[in-house]
Amino acid sequence: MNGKHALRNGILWGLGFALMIAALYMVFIYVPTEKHTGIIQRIFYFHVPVAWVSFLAFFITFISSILYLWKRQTKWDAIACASVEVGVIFTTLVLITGPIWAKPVWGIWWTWDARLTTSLVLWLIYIAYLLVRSLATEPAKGARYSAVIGIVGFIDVPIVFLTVNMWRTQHPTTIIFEGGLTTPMLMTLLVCIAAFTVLYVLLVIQSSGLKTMEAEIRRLRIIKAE
Amino acid sequence: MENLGYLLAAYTVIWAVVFGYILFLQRKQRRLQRQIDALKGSIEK
Amino acid sequence: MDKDIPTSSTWAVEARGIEKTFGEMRALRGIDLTVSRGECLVIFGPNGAGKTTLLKILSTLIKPSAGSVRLDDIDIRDKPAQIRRRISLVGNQTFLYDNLTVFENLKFYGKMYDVADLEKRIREVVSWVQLESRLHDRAGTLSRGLQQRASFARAVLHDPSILFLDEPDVGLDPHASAMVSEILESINSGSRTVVMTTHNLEQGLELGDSIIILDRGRVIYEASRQELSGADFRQIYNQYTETGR
Amino acid sequence: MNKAFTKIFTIFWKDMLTEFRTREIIISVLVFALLVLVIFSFAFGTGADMTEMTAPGILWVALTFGGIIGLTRTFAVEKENSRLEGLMLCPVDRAVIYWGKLAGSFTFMLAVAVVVTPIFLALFNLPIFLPRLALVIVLALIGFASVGTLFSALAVNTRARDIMLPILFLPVVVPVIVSAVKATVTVLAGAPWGDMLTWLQIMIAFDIIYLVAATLVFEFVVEE
Repeated sequence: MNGKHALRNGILWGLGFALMIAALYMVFIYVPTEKHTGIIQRIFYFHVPVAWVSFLAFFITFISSILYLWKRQTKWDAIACASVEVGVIFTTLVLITGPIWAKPVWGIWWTWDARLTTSLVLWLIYIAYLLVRSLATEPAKGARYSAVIGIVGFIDVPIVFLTVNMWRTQHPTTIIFEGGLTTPMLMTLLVCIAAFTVLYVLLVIQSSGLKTMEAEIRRLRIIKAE
Repeated sequence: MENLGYLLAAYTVIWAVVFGYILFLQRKQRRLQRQIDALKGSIEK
Repeated sequence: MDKDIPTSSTWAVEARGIEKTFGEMRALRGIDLTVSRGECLVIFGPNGAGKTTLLKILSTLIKPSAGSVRLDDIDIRDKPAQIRRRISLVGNQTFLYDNLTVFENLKFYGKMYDVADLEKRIREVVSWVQLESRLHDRAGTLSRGLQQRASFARAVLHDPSILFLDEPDVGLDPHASAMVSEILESINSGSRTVVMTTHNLEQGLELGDSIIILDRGRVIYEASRQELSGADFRQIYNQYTETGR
Repeated sequence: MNKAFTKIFTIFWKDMLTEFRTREIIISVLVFALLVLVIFSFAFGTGADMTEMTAPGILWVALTFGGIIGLTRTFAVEKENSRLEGLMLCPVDRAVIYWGKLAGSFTFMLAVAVVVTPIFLALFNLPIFLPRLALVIVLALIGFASVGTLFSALAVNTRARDIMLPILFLPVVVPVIVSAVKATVTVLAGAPWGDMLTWLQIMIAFDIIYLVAATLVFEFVVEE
């Protein structure tokens, strides 16, 4: 880590911290309670940004995977893999907070709604991504194979979403936004999305940095073996 | 207010997992840094 | 088949700075080698020296981590299909399908290489390896030695100008080995360039126009046939591969 | 272009010929698919009301899991005796190898479906001759083969290769399975064409997208 990186990371951490505090303040104090579903609706302000980040993460993986296969620079592989790691963690959170939200509102834990089901399918695809990486016979092969999965897995997203939407149509948004999205609600949502996006960027920087360190260790081990 | 428990549960899970992950990354970073230092040290000798 | 070999370079095989790393293992650490057209290069070296990896890189099967390979003066990254048409590889695996007959195997590979007048060509190569009587037997029922001969037939089917042989007589009984030696002696005839690896010092010395010894991913010794005449190569080999071990 | 087709057919025919000799893929997949059919019928019952809802599901579970067994073999065969290296040495575009293997796995799955489906229809006392069902099966199996051939080549180079293929394959083909089941429901209910159009469209879109995508990325899976 050189000075420039340290400065950038410092600014990002500061920004992320400030945004998170602002988000917490807005969610719990600033924004008025929604009339129809009550206090539980406040899960919305974190559930939606977490879901957004998980899609963003897999999109970034898709782009980095293409760039890796094209340019063959390890940094793209490191970003793709780090992004999947963060994406899987956030998808897990979507799959946990979704039912916690659904239970008090609809009285059921799980609903086969398009968004939740797509998240579940994505979770399974990217778990497979991480498995292939760890089970590849050689790191270079693992990088190539996971890039392929990062590409063919992501183009499945719209098809899965469309299919599930046709299969079981149950739209939670109509229930949440019966009164429409008021300005304070929208402001709160946007701040939360910004906060989680910065958190995502920070986590990817941190995690891809570890991949670079692992590569460095491999390099040093080779030198040592000489 | 009866759903406060669910709300708290959801937030607790999110923060627990995120902090857990950050902690995991930092411990791993420290471990890898130690390995790098050890390797560099043994190469210089 | 296009036979027009560009003549701007005299090298049939030209490798520069070949490196290959598998994970934490450096299989090859900077290999430079050249083979003139029509010559035979023999690569010796102990197990794990990187011989097979080198042959796979030269024959386009593996991409090197660094360095470049030119075959018949074409960079193998530029026109892989054109390159593959000119080369062939006999490995210690035969690439044959056990449940197809020798004939069907040859027909399959012949079609993949667009061999003209295929059936006639199959008869030619089969008589060259003296396998006529077993032509319609399934490859899986053949002994290791016979399979290796079928593998040679497969390799020369499209009349490659460069042939890579990876320990062609490993695991063969003495009789089959002698048969393979005979084939090897005739394979280099004409303008065909051969690069082969072997453990068999006598055979390698007999066939090679030049030889190199590979150890732990490096060329540690190279000489032409003239330079070697009269020298005790076994002593040289042992001396080079055992120093520093 | 013409040459590419000849070579795709050459690879395809080589796989057919091998299979005629041993019948190891078709027979094992067929037995497995029939077993799934029977076991699931026991598990869910075959009452008239059950038939309408669960029968299509049972058929597609049988064809999906049978397909996985067949796809596992697609590249396992080439891995033995390093034959994949022999194929890779051939002066053909890597996409040609993909399409050749794809044609083979599609044909094997289709052959199994041709036997399993009438048996399934008979077991559930449904009409045997259903041309619309044939269309659904063909579209779904193209989807299976397009993704399955790519992942089969990928899985043979990992440790735990037998389990890797289903783990990769199943989540990606979720849209095909859902559409195939839904389309089969409409066929068996005798509903008009319009009702199954959506599902056919999804499968066609899936097939085209994955045939193109897999053709483009296949070389990155087989190169070393």
